[in-house]
Amino acid sequence: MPTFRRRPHIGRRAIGTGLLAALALSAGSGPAAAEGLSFLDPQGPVAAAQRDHFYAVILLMLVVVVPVLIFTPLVAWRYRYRNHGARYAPDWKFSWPLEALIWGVPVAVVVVLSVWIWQETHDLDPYAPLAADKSLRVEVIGYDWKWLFVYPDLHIATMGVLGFPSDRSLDIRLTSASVMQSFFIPALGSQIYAMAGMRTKLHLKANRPGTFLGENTQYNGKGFHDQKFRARAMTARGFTDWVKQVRAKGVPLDAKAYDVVRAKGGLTDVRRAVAGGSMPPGTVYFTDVSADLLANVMHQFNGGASSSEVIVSERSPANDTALRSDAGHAASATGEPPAREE
Amino acid sequence: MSGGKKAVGAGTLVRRLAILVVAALLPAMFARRRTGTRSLAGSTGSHGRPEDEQAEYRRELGSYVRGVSLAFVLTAIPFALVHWSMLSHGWLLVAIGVLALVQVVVHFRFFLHIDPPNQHTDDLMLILFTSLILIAMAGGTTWILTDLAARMH
Amino acid sequence: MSRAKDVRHPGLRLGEGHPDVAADAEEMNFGFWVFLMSDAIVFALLFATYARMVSSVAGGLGPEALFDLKSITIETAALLASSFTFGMASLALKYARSPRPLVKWLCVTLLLAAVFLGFELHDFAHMIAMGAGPSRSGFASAFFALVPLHGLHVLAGCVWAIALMAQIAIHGIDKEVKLGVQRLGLFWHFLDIVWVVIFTVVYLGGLA
Amino acid sequence: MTLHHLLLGRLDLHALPFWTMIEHPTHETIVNGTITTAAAGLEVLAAIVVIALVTRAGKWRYLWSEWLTSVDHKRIGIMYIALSFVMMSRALIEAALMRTQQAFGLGGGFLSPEHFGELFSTHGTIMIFFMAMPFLTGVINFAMPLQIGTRDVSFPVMNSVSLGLTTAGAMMIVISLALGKFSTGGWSGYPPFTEAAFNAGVGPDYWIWAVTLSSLGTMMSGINFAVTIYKRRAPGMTFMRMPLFTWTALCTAILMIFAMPPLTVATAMLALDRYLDFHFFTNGSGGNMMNYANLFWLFGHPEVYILILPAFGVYSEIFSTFSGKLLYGYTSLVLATMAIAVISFAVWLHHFFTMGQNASVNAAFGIATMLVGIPTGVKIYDWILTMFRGRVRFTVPIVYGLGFMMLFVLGGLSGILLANPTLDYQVHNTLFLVAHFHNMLIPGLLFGMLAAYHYWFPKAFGFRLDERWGMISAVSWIVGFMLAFFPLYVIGAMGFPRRTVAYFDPVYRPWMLIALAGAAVVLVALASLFVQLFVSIRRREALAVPAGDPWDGSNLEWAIAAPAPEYNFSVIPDVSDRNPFMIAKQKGDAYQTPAEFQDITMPKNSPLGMALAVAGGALAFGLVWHIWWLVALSCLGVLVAIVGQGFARDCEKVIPAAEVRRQHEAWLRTVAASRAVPRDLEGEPANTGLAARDRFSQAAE
Repeated sequence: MPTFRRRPHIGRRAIGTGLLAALALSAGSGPAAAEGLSFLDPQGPVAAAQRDHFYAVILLMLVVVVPVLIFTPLVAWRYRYRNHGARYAPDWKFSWPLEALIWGVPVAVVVVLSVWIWQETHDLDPYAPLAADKSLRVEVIGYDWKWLFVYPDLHIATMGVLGFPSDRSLDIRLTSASVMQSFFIPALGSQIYAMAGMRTKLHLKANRPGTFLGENTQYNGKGFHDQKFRARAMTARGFTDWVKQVRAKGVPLDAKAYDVVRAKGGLTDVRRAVAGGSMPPGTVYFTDVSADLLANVMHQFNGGASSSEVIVSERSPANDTALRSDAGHAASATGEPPAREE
Repeated sequence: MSGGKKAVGAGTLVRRLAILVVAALLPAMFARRRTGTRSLAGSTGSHGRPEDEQAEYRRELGSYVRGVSLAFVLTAIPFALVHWSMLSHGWLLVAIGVLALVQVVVHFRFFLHIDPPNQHTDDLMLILFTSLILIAMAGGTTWILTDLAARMH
Repeated sequence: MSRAKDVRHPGLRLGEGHPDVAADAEEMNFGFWVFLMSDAIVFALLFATYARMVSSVAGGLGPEALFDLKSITIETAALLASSFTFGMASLALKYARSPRPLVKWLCVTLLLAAVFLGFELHDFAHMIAMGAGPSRSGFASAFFALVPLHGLHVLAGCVWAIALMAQIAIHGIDKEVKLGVQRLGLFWHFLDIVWVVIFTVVYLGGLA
Repeated sequence: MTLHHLLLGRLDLHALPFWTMIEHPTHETIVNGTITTAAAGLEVLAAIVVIALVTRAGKWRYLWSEWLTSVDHKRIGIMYIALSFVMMSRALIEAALMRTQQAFGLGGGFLSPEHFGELFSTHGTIMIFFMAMPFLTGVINFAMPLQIGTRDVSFPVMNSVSLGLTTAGAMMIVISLALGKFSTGGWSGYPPFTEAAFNAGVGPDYWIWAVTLSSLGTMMSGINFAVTIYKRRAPGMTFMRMPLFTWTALCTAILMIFAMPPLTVATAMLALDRYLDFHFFTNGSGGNMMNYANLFWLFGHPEVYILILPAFGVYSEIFSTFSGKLLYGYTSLVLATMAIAVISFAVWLHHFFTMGQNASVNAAFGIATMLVGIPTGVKIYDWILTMFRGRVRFTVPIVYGLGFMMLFVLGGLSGILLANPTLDYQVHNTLFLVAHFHNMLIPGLLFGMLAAYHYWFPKAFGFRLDERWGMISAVSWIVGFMLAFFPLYVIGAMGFPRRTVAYFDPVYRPWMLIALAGAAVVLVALASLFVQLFVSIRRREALAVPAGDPWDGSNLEWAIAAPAPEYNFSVIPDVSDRNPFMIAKQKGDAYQTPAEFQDITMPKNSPLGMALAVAGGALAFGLVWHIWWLVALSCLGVLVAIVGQGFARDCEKVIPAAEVRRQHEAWLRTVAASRAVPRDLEGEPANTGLAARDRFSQAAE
C-alpha cells in the first residue's frame, strides 16, 4: 500500500501567496467562512498534497508562461509600425536554434510534469487506503438532494453532517440511489462520482478537529445547490459522544423513514417528515440502520430488490438491542417521533 | 471455457487445417498484384480494341470470382468451427477473429479494389488513418469501461 | 482537366471508356469514402458498446439462447452473394453497351438483399417473441441498436438501387447514374465488411 | 387517444411560458414566468419585425433566390456567421442573466432553480453548437476555397444542406424558449439525469434533436472541407504551399469527420432510451451511464480542437499580415497543427477523471493531455517570432491576437493543472473548470473568429469594418472577459460547484459581483459589434475597398476584387510558391489580364438545403412533442427530397467568357484608378484596397 507522502516545498507556498491572500481577504467577510472551504487551506493530508502539487505545477509552468507574458507586449511594441529604429526583416522566417528552444522547453516541462503526474496520481489514488491505521468505514448514498452517511459498523446513519474522528482515516464507499452525483469535501481532498448500481471508493483524513464544507458537484436537479453538508472532524472522545448523541436522538431507519429518505427533496424535507426537532439544526440522525444498506441500494439497480425492500436488514433485533445497550442507551430514550408508531 | 476439453483432440487437427487453408489462400490474394500491374499497362496503352476489352473484362470478372470464393471459404470455416465447437473457447475466439480480419482484407482487395501499388495515397491514408482512430476509440472505450466495471463492485 | 487521365480512385474504375465521369468520379468517390469512414466509426462504437454490454443481460436471456446459426448462415450467404452480384452490376456498367445487364444484376442483388432482410426480420421477431426485445436489458438494447442499424443501411441501399433504376428508366445511363452506381457499389461492399464483423463479433462470438 | 393527442401530441397550453404563472401565481412563478415570457415575446416580435421588413421591402424573392437557395460557398459562409451572431446575442444575454442571479444568489436570488438550469443548458448548447460551430464553419466556408484558388467547395448542394440542418437545430432551441422548457441537463446532457425516469418532459428531447441536427450538418461540412482541400487546390498548390488557415481548416475537417459520429451515437442511444425504452444509460436493467460519458467526450474533446484550430489558423494569417512579414516557422506550425489534431483523439478521459478508473488509466490520459500543450506552446512562440523584426500595425485583428496570446497562456496554465488527475479531483465540476474552458474558448476561439470577421469582411462585402468601434469592442471583450472569469478561478478553487443557482456562504459574493461587472462589459462589447456593423454600413462608401487588397495580404483571396465575384477567380491561378499574391505583387505580376478567358461552369441554386431544413426541423419538432403524424410526414419529406435530388439533372449554369472578361476588366480599371496606400493609412478612407509596396524588401522566398 502506498503510504502517504508529503513533500515540503518552500517555494510552492510563496507562489500561491497571491491566491491565498485573495482567499484570506474574502475569508474574513462572513461567519461561515470559518469552515474549511478550499484545498488551498488544507485540513487533511490529501488536500495538502494536492495544494503542494498545485503550486509546483504552477511554478514549473511559469517557465513557459512568463516569457509569453513578457515578450508578447514587448515584441509587439518594439516592432510597432512607427518605430523606425527597429530592425525590419520581412523575409526572416526560420532559425534552428530558436526552433530547438521553442520545442525543447515545452517538451522538457511536459516530461517533468509527466513524471509528477504518474507519481502523484498513484500516490493520491482515492481508492488507495491512506495509512495502516484502523480506518472508519462510512458508506455514502446519494439521493435527490441529500447525502445519507451510513456507519455500517455502528448501525447508525446521518444526514447533513458527516462526523468522524480526526485521528482515523475515512474509508468511504459510495453509490447513488438516483442520478449521478459527485461527493466532495474540498478541504480534505478528492471528489469522486457516486452512481446507481455501482460502488466507488474514497479515502480521506483530517489533520485536526474542525468543520468543513461538503457538497455534491454534479448537477442533479432543482435541489442541487442545497445538497451541502458539514464534514465534522472530532477528537476520538468527541466522536464517541457524538455517536451516543446520534443514537439517542435518532429515529430508526425503517421502511417508512426510508420512503422519506428516497423521496425527492432536501434535508429540510426529511427533517420535517421524520420530526427531527430534537436533532441539531441541519441534521437528521438514524438508528437501526442495516449494515447492508449500501449493498441493497446497489443491488436494487442490478436486478435485485425493489426500492421498498432496500432497508430489510439481516440483523436480528436482539443483536440490535445488544448494540444499543452497549452504547448505554435505552430504546425509550431515543425520543421516537409519533409518526413511527403507525 | 465451455466444452474446451473434449474438443482438444479434434481441435488441434482443425486448427492445423485452418492454418493450412489460410496459408494457402494468402499467396493467392497477393498473386493478383502481378496481373494488376499488367492490366494497368494494358488499359492505358490499348484502349478501344474489343479483344483487349474482352481480356480486361475477363480479368476483372476473375477477380470478383476469386474474391467471392475466398469470402465463402473464409466464412464457412469459422461457422463450421463454431457449429461443431472444434476448438477450445479461447482458441475459437482467436480463430474467428483472425479469419474475420483476413476476410475484411479480402473484401477491401477484391470488391473495393484497394490495391496499394495502383492507389492514390489519399485513399490509402484515409483508410489507415481511420483504422488508427477506430482502434483508439473502440480500444479506448473497451479499456476504460472494462477498468471501470472492475472497480465498481 | 489534366488530372482526368490519372484517375486511380478506389472502387470500380470505369476507365477510359467513360470519359464523362472520370473527372467527377475522383472527387465524388473520395467524398463518399470519407463518409463511409465516418460511418465506420459509428459502427465501431456500437461494436465497442455491444462488447461491453453483452454480459449486461439483467437476468434475461443471453446470446447463446437467442441466436440461431442456421438463419445467420443463410443471411451471410445471401449478403456475400449479393456483393458478388453487385460486382457483376459494376462490370455491366463498365463493359455492357446497353442498360439491360446492369438492371438485371441490380435486380438480382435486390433479391438477395430481400432474402437477407427477410431472415433478419425473422430473427428479430424470434428474439422479441422469446422476451428479449430491446427494452429487456442492456445487452438486448446494444444488439438491437447494432444489428438493425446494419439492416437499415441495407434497406437504404435497396432504396438507392431502386432509385437508380428509376433514373436509368428516365435518363438512361448518364453521368449521374454512373457516379451513383459507383458509389452504391462502395456502399454495398462496405456493408458486407460490416456484416463480416457482425457475424464474427455478435453471432459467432456469442455462440462460441 | 384523444383527438388532441393525435393532432398535437403532448403540446398543450402548459407549453406556453406564462401558463404556470397564471395557473399557480406565486412570487417565484411570476418572476420566472415574466422573464421567460418577455424573452419569448421579444423573440416572436423580432421574427414578426423581420418578416414585416422583408415583406415591405419586397425582398422575399431576392432572399430566396440569392441567399436561402444559394450554393455559393461565400454566401453560405456569410449565412453561417449571421446565424452565429444571432445565437451569440441570445446566449450572451443568458450568460449575463446567470451572472446577475449568482451575484445576488446569496441565499436565493430571483431565478428559480429550473429556470437557472435551462439557462446554463441553453447557454452552453448554443455557444458550442450554434455560435462557435457556425462561426468557424462560416469562416472556413468563406475563406478556404478562396485561399486554395477554387471556385466552390466539392459538394456545393451538400454545403447548403449542412447550413439547413444547423439552422434547423438552432431553431429547435429558439422554439424551446416559446414552447415548453429546454433541458436542464447542461450542454453535455449526462444521463441518467436526462433519462425519461428523471426528466420525462420535452427538455432533453429538444436538446437531443437540436444537437443531432447540428452534428449531422457538421459532419457533412467536415467531409466537404476535407474533400475540397484534397481535390480542389489550384494547380501547383502542394500541401506545403497551403496557407496556414487552410491547414487548420483541413485538420478541423478531419476532426469533424471522426469526432461527430460518437456524438451522434451518444445522442441516438439517449433518444432510444427515452423513446423506445432501451437501456443504454438507464439506472438498472443493464444500462451503463459511464458509456455515455465515454462516448460524449470521445466527441467532446476533439470538438475542443475543432473549435480552436481554425482560430489558430486565423492568428497565423493576421500576425503575418499585420506584421508585414513572413510567418515564422511555417513547417513547425503545420506539424503542431497535425500533432494537436491527432493527439486530441487520445485524451477524452480527462473529462471524467473522477469517475473511478484506476490511477494508471488516469495518469496515462493526463500525460496524453499535457502532450497537447507542447504543440500549442510552440504555436504561441511562433507567433511572437512572426512579430519579431516585423512592422506591427495595431489593427483590430492584432489587438484580438495580442489579447488572445496573453490570456490563452493563462488558460493553458489552468489546463495543465486540470490535466493532473490529482488536481482535477479538486477542481473538477467547480467554477475553476468553468473559468478554464471559457479562458480557452473566448480568447482562443471567439477572439480568433472576431478577428477573422474583421479581416475577411471587406472581401465579402467590399468595404472595411469601422476600426474605432471595432477597437472599442475588442478592448471591451478583453477587459470584460478578464473581469468575468478570473474571479471564477478563485471561487472555483474555493469549492464552488458549477451550475449552482444559489449559495449560502457570503465569502463568494464579492467575486460574484466582479464577475457581474465583467458580464456587463462583455454586453458592451457585443453591442459595440452591432454598432460597428451599423456604422460601417452607413459609411460603406468611405470604407470601400473595391481593389480587393485592404491589408496588403499575401494569399490568393486578396488577388481578386472585393466583394469577390461569384466564380471567385476569372482564371484559376497557377501557384508556384507559398504567399503567391505577395510574390506577384513584389514581382509586379499582380493585376494582370489573363491571356484568355473561358466559360465558367458553376452549380445552380438548389432548394434541397431549405427543404431538408424544413423537413428536418419538422421531424425534430414532431419528435419532441410526440406529434407522430408530423414525424411520419417529415420522414417522408426527407426521403422524397433526398431521392428526388438524385433525379435532378442540368444542375449547372455557364457564365460566358465575355461576361467574365467584362467583370475582370472593370475590376482592373478600378485598381488602376485606385491610389496605392502605405500601411499607415490602412485605416483611413484612402485605403481602397490597393497596397503600396513601400516597406517590403524584394523576393520573399
